[in-house]
Amino acid sequence: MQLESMYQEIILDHYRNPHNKGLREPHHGEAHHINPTCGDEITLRVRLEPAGGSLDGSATVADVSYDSMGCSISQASASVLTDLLIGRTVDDGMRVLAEFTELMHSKGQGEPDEDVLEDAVAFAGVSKYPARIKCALLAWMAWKDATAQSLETEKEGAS
Amino acid sequence: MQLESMYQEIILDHYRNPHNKGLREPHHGEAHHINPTCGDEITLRVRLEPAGGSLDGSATVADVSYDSMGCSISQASASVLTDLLIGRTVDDGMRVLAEFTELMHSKGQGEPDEDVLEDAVAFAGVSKYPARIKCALLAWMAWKDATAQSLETEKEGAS
Amino acid sequence: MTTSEPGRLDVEAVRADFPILARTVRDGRPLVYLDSGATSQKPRQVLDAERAFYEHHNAAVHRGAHQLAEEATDAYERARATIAAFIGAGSDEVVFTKNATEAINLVAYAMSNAATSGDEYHRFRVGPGDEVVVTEMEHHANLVPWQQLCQRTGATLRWFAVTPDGRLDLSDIDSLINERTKVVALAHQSNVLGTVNPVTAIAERAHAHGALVVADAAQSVPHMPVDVAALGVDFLAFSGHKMLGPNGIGVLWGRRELLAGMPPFITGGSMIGTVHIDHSTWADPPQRFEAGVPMAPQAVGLAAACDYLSALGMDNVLAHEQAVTAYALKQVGSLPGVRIIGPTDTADRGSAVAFTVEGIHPHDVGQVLDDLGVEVRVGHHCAWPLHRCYETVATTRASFYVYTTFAEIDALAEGIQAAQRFFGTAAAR
Amino acid sequence: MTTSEPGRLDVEAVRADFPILARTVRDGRPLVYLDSGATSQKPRQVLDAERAFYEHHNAAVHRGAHQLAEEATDAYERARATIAAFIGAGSDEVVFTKNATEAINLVAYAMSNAATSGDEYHRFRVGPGDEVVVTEMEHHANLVPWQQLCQRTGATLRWFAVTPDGRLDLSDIDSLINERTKVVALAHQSNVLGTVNPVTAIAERAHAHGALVVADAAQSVPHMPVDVAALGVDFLAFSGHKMLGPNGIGVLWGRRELLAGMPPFITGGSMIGTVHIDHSTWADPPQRFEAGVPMAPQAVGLAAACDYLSALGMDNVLAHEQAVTAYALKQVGSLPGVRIIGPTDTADRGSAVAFTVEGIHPHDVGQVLDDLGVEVRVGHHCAWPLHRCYETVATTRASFYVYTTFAEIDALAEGIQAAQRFFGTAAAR
Ligand SMILES: Cc1ncc(COP(=O)(O)O)c(C=O)c1O
Ligand SMILES: Cc1ncc(COP(=O)(O)O)c(C=O)c1O
Repeated sequence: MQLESMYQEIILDHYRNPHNKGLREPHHGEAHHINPTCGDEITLRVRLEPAGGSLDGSATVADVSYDSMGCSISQASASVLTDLLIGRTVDDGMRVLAEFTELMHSKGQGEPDEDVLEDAVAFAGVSKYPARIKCALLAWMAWKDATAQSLETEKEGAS
Repeated sequence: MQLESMYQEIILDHYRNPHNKGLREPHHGEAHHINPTCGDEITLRVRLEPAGGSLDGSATVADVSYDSMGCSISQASASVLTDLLIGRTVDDGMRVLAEFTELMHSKGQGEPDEDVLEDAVAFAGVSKYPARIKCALLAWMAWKDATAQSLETEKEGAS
Repeated sequence: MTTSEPGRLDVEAVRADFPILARTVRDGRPLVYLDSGATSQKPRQVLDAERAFYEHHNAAVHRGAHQLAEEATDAYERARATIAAFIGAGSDEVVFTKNATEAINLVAYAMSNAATSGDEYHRFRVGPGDEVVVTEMEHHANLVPWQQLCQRTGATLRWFAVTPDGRLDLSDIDSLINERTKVVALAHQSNVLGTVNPVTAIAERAHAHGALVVADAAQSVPHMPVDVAALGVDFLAFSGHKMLGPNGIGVLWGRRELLAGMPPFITGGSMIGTVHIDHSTWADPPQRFEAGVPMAPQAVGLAAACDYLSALGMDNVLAHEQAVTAYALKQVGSLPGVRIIGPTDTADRGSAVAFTVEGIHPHDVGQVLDDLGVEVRVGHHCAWPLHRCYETVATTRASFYVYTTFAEIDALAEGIQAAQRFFGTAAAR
Repeated sequence: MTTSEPGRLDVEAVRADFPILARTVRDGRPLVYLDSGATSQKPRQVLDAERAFYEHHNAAVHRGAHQLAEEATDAYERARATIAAFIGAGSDEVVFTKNATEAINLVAYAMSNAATSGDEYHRFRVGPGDEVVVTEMEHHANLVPWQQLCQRTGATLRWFAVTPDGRLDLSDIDSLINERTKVVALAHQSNVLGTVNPVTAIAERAHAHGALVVADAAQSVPHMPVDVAALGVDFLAFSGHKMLGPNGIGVLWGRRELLAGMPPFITGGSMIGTVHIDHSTWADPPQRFEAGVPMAPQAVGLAAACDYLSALGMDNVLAHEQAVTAYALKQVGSLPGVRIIGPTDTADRGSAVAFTVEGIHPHDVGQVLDDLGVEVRVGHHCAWPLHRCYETVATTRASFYVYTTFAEIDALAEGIQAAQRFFGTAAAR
């Protein structure tokens, strides 16, 4: 059984007891993503807190909340995401996203940086299963969209 | 060389000296047929002479004339057709057509009835070359159409 | 584990013809391929026939006068005759497409093209006020093309609902099929539920109102004897790759007189009558619908697949699948926490068995099965609206064919239990 | 008979890879296959790659989560990457179709579909007052779809004429391509004349007026290095079967941003975003344009063909064909009574050599050649309007590829003389 390499205990824990699940107010951006092959969905909200006067990459991710339906991998990944990103700056968060995306495309060969990815290193085994990569990335793609939206809204508001 | 089995002397003679070529008046029906793979064309006219009061299968094929562009097989076949059909009844002509069509689809295995087909037996070799069957049949299909048209016109005129 | 095989096929002999079935997956586990509903495996005979075409007779079909072109054309047209005979049709009624999807799109596009083609094609015209009827259980391939036809023409889409036990709800057939109905498109056999629909009865109703009937036979022609004359529909679509044949070839069967009166879809070489720089005329069917150099090697492969199935006997194929399905419905359906989506007995039912496992997402069920070498499909199986009817986003689907054994069903049932143990959702039996 | 081969290919080594070239035709004559313009022969490497897919990795691509489906998907997408690299494109810009014909129809139908799709697709809309520009030398596959687009939308078809020496007549380019022009569709290389058109210059003119440019590369990609970035067009279509690949697979390349803004053509499974019973959304390209279970084995075969050609080197392929063509133009063109249709030197000219023989119909020329084992194509080669320009209904066409030898050209020239002797139209030289 290679199952354990994919379904690490950390993943199963997050799956059974997801963190920050349930949509919260207030929020700046919201994104709804669907995995077209299996129909899994997530709605994810982001609230940012400006560092200086305006919302930009230096803003802090003040809150991430979500509602979702899906497999253990997609559910656990959303939960881990909130733990990792809440409290970081947007720029930092984007770096974590890049690192996580790279890990997911590493075909099981990645050497994840535990300092950056923390619990998310548990997903290394998922990268060996191409059909599941989308599951692991679903929440992250939604976070990227919702964050971009938050920054956009601010810009529009400002102009 | 198997060429001689296809290009019988009779065929080459008719090709070089086609009979009844050139469109003639009067005519009852005219059909224009094209071979869509090579672009060869024929325009063929039929004049019938009623046996009794009305034009039907017992009418005589009084004249067949045509104008055409095409390969040796299609040209010779048109020429042979006119020799064979002019002077016969429509019903008789249709029987010759059926016999000739059958010969063309015999894949070189047909035993043509020389009494019925006369010079047209020379086309037996063509039936071994599927891509050329359409060439041999082009004039015959046009004759069938033009004759059907002649009978139709008469019917319409009568009703 | 069951060792006797009550079906009428010598399954071990059949399996020996399929090279891929000898391979292992994951950590050296024997392959248990239960995804034939997505695509079937191919016997050596089919691969050999296709290769022989390439190695001995390859040329562009219907375009040459030389010997190779003659041989290629002859092989292609003989393949058409074999495939036509397989469904009780005439050769000139069989149009080759790349798959069932293209075959259905062909009809849907011909109908919108009729609006801008000559009056001789009026039979196929649809527009505002006209209705197109589908069902909630359609594969996307027999749903989206009709949505798009409606979008192009202004016609209205309507649909049959499905009942909780996986049948078409025919209670409103009288209002659904009416004088405004131009076309009724429905699956002969559902790729998720396994349900075999009462196509003939529905076609009768549709014909009474002058509507055309299109049957999606992608899941029926591979699995049961199908005779187009008896079925009573106007068009029938299926794919080669689901019936032991190669990829890249599908079939649209249509009634002779309808094909003759239908404008073309894809245009280009070999489907023309004459071409002028600013206008063209069309060849007769089936050529009218086969633009471009055709997939002759694949047609030859599909004919070899038909020969293979005919040698087994389609009655025997059906009997074998019925036996396997009955066994699967029993072995899988009786597991605690497992819910079969679709009919639970084999009456009017084919061999797709979709199910949910309480507390475990289908992706996770599929992952555990895959780890054991059991290859099933998870997701909405291109039937998203159907899954909404059952208030689930996804299911796990096992689907069977001539090479499926009872032992493989046992492996499936054991795998589901392994998933339940792994995720801790059920006490081991 | 010439024995030395000045091209840069080891033709005898190449020929050994093609099983069919060892066969004989008619009365045991060696096969002289000079019909590669219609379809090419396939090397063992391509047939092996396709068969290996079936025997080891066959599953429905992009539809499964099990190991076979992973392997099949991986093979399919690696094939896409190989083919993309072969033409200097990105993987996500390569759409698989069944042939070049479907690829061109895809663009033409997307343009009429844009009228009834959302505003985000307005870039592709055409209607009355808009113009579509083609050329008189187009293959029916790049002519009839545009005639039909005009018929569906009310746009006007216009065309470049050809000159007596087989080039595009560009004298009226300023009036032909103007602010009303929405699309210019033209052959990169003519399948009859061999002419290589100045696609880049014409594309610049078209782009200056905001028109889209579609290049029919069915006869260029197989025979010369093609780099889509350098070519400067927006869409490019070609077929696998003409470039050593399997039948049943073709390619539409499109600029990333254009594909992203283009509505779909064939609809069904695997091309969707979400599907509701009455409406759907679309996946991103290239999936948006690949409805249904794709022809993965054929994609793998085509990638093997690209690998084969890349190993030979496309520069060498071109050099070899130029040498063979130059020799053919000399040997055939100098025969009394023979008229070459198309450029008579190899500048901007590929390897199709079409000709007429005075006093002998092409069918009859072809028949004599066939009797000698020389397989050429006769007819209008799906370019009927072009033949009208030269006031002939049909021509005989010899076309060459990597396996063509100088000795085969000699056989062709001798065969033409044999025909002249047989029909008594020329004194033997
Ligand atoms: C120039 C040209 N365009 C398009 C095509 C069409 O290719 P296919 O029939 O493979 O779609 C061909 C070949 O037939 C061709 O030579
Ligand atoms: C019921 C049904 N219809 C249509 C299709 C489409 O077949 P293809 O993808 O081969 O075109 C499928 C399979 O995917 C199917 O199961």
